[in-house]
Amino acid sequence: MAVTSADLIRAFGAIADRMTAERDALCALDGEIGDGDHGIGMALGFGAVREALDGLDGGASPTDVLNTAARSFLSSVGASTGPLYATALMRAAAAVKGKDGLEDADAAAIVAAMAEGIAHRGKAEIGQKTMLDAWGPAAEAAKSATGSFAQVLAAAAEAAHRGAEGTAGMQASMGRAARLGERSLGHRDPGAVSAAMIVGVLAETLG
Amino acid sequence: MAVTSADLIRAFGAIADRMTAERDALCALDGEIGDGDHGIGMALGFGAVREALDGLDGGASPTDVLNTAARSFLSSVGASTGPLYATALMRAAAAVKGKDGLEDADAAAIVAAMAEGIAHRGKAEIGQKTMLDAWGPAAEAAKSATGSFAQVLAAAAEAAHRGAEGTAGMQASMGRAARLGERSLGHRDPGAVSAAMIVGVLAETLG
Amino acid sequence: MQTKKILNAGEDAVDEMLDGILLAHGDVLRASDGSHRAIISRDGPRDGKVGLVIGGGSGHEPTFVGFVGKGLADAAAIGNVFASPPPDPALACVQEVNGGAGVLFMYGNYAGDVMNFDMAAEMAAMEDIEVRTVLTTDDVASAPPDRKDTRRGVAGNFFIFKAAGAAADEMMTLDEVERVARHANARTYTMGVALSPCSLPQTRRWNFGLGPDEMEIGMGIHGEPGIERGPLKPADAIVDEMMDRIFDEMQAARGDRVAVLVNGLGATPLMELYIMNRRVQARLQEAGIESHATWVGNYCTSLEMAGASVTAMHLDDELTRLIDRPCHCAMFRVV
Amino acid sequence: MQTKKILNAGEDAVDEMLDGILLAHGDVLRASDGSHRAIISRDGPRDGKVGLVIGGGSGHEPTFVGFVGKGLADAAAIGNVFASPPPDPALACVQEVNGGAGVLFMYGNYAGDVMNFDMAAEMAAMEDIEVRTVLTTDDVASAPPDRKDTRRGVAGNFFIFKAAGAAADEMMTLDEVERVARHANARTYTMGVALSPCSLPQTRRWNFGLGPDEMEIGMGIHGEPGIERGPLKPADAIVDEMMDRIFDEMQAARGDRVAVLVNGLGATPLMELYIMNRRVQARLQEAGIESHATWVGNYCTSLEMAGASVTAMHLDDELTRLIDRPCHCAMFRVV
Ligand SMILES: Nc1ncnc2c1ncn2[C@@H]1O[C@H](COP(=O)(O)OP(=O)(O)O)[C@@H](O)[C@H]1O
Ligand SMILES: Nc1ncnc2c1ncn2[C@@H]1O[C@H](COP(=O)(O)OP(=O)(O)O)[C@@H](O)[C@H]1O
Ligand SMILES: [Mg+2]
Ligand SMILES: [Mg+2]
Ligand SMILES: [Mg+2]
Ligand SMILES: [Mg+2]
Repeated sequence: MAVTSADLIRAFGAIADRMTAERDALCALDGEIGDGDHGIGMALGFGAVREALDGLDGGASPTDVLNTAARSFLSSVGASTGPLYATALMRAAAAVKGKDGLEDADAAAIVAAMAEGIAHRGKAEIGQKTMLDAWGPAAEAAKSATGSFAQVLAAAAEAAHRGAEGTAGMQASMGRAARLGERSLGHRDPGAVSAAMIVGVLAETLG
Repeated sequence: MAVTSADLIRAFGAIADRMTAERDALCALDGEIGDGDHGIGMALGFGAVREALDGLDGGASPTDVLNTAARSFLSSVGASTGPLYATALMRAAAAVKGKDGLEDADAAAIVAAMAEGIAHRGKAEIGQKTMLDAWGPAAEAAKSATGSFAQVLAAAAEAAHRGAEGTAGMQASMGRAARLGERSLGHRDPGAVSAAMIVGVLAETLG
Repeated sequence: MQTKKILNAGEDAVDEMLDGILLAHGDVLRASDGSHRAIISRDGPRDGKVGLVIGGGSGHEPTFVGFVGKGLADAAAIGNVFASPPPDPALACVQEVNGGAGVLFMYGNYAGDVMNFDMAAEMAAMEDIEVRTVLTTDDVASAPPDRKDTRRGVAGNFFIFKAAGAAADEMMTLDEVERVARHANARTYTMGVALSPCSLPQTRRWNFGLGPDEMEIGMGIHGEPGIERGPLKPADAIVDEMMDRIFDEMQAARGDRVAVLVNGLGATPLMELYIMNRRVQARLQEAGIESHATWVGNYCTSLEMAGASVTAMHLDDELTRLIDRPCHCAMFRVV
Repeated sequence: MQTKKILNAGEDAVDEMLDGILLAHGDVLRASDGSHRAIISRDGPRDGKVGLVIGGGSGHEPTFVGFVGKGLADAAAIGNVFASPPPDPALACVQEVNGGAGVLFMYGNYAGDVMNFDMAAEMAAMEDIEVRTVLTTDDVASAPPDRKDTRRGVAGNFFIFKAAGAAADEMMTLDEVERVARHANARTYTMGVALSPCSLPQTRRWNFGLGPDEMEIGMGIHGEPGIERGPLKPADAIVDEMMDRIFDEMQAARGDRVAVLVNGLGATPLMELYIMNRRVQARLQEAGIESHATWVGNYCTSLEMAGASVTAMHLDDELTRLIDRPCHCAMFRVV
């Protein structure tokens, strides 16, 4: 078994730490083309996830962990990211349903499920300058990667990072920034940047 | 005849110019220990005086000029300075009643009447850190001075200036600044500073 | 350097605010047992009446919570600052105000709000409560006319909610209340201008920058960039720019009537809003349009942002009746 | 560098504001023929009723003009920004509202206002109209208790005017209205704190400086310095400092009742005011004092100053009745 529920819980804790550390930087990014609160929601949401997971009993399955994370993120955050990440995490939970622990092949399944959940809930497509421009490439890279859980996530993280950087060159057609037209050019999408951080932390902590 | 109605009207014009030039500086002084608007009232008031005097016909006596100035100052300004200068100017008007023009002796009479009017209306005494600390010394100096209209006013201007500078060392016990207690020390009283300017302009323009 | 605010912990700001609101206005408002972020009207929800639920992020007070009360909204779902509430409080609102005639959700058109309220509506459907949704899209600066339905909802919310709330209070059916709400939204036009930024309680940093003599035309009420940035103009010129745009959209004829809202964003004194209103009314008079009713003040704010918006609602007989109908909210009353 | 404001010429700000106010609230207010700076209630002044005239400098809106209307003030004399009105508009107010039962002047205790209103009262006496004066002195920060009568009038005006206006509306005699006004003033206590300065429309410069993490306790509503300057504290600590001082002065017993006003100075969001109210109400509960009614909002402002004040009026049965009595003003209503 590559990854246990305890590993997942540890990974969510590390995401919470990272979001707290990057809170103000993500807010500043959102201030440029949005409403300046992206880091607040991410830090708050993953903080609530960590707290909720602390309360889980020892026998929780990966699916329990992911569903608990989904619910606590949603009800603490709201905003755009709440439904997006809640749906993503619920899809990931469904993708590993019935398992006590995760195998190498589940790495790609989870990342792909996250990307699908976000696309479904947000009705977004690649290229619209949203977090999907990090999660989408991450899912593609994970699906075509081979090797261990960690290696798959490393490939996903790399692709998410490149995807996030690439949003600077996009004109937004979804979310708050869509009303900016050309004025959104030159700024990275905050949701894509935080998504790349999340995939990065997963790669560092799992495997 | 030392001073005609036309001279007085010219002098008020010069006062208006001076107050406009010093408007922001007087506001800044008032900002330190008051509400920051002294220059506005003085510029507005003497601007209104100038306009009202423009409308006077050629036969106006010095008393007419001073009464017109009093009324227009009061109704355009209000504030603390409106009643104070209106009363001062009405007293000055009464002091030269019946005259077609002013003699040398009237210089002291006018300055003294102004000081009395202010003291009466403001119920203020020397040493309380108000405009009376410029007008009071000016009246004393004018009364003991000898010589031409211009010489008397020069003595008054010198005393008004010294009086205004001296207010920096006083603790206010009248007007807005009275509530500051010791915090009013070290700041000149804006009303005393503008009073010294007025007497100074009178000395420069009349005589 | 942190911005200056009267706060305890920034994270507690919204809940502490709601505590303070309930302590001041307990005669009109209460929190739902199901969610302390669901604020319910003590008087208003009743059997057979369509329930009107509004909501959105905090930081716009008195929008939304201040417009809960008899004759206007039955409940408001309250989110974090500038963040849509999650589905839970919206669902709690639905459960509290459902009088068997259905519930209408009304809120500004923002992606986050749409996703969260839609999830709540799906959950309500599972409980066999019919929930419909009307998004407000009055911000004419936020998209061209051919994409009107993608526009943001801003200060015009006030009129649109008021019309729908009055319709529900008149015991119209869900179909009719929805029709009124869509009609009111279609006839309401807002243009705003921002002079200075706001800062979130949690970060206490300015959420955008504006040069010392710049203004931003069409700025959103969360500080989202607007149409263009330019030098600060005199009041009349600013209003003219707003009114030109509103007239363009509204296509009112001489003799038509409007309701007017001159709204402050938070830090702009009433003095400036009334100076703007002088010009708004002059422009209406010039166009032969009657100003039926005028509100001036802080109705839809962006925390401590300086700036203002002008809203015109193009009235017809029905909207006039609904706007005039008495209501009794914690922060707004028509008598 | 000029401060940012939505203005035309700074010199025209007050008159343009009044134009905008009359255009918005022409149903409630009109200007006197005798002076366009004398704003008269359309409903209220009547034969046999004591006329209540309030007034002072502009820049505190909705104080004073917003409190003119049936059940509150009959007229307001309007000065330039932060400057007492001259005698003329005050006299015009007297002439307009005189119903043969005498007129009461009420305004904040400032040297300029006293001199100008006194001159107007002398002029009214020459027309055989009896005018009495009650100065408001609710700002507990502005002088120690032994010089209570030298204190400034600030946000507590709102309660004091309200009580006197209701008394006049009840057709009390001039003696009685004067007694009520003095009684209301003696039982009303305000403490304020400023976080940032304001700027006058004519100069557009900040009228005082405050360090980036400083606040000024007891600052006057024209930016006059207060008791002390110190580091900005959390909301609860600020409120505690205010309430300690108010409790000290008020000497209320357990079971006593108060009316509360949490007032914003102009640029402080409602969110912060309600967070303050939460603590105000907690302190009252702790002291066993009943909060009979609470108002939260911008009632007495200093242009765009950031900051807030807390006012408590120590009620008795008569004051409770008068505070509860309906009134209908342009910017304030009790129903
Ligand atoms: N419809 C959508 N689909 C996918 N991602 C979206 C969508 N709308 C917004 N986002 C993402 O959400 C981010 C903004 O999140 P956040 O600032 O937390 O929410 P809000 O916009 O409500 O303030 C954007 O940067 C974008 O990546
Ligand atoms: N009672 C008084 N007697 C004499 N002078 C006074 C009195 N009260 C105020 N002043 C003068 O008025 C000046 C303030 O004028 P101004 O700023 O125009 O009025 P306000 O205080 O109404 O804003 C003070 O500096 C002081 O010189
Ligand atoms: Mg955001
Ligand atoms: Mg002053
Ligand atoms: Mg947001
Ligand atoms: Mg003043």
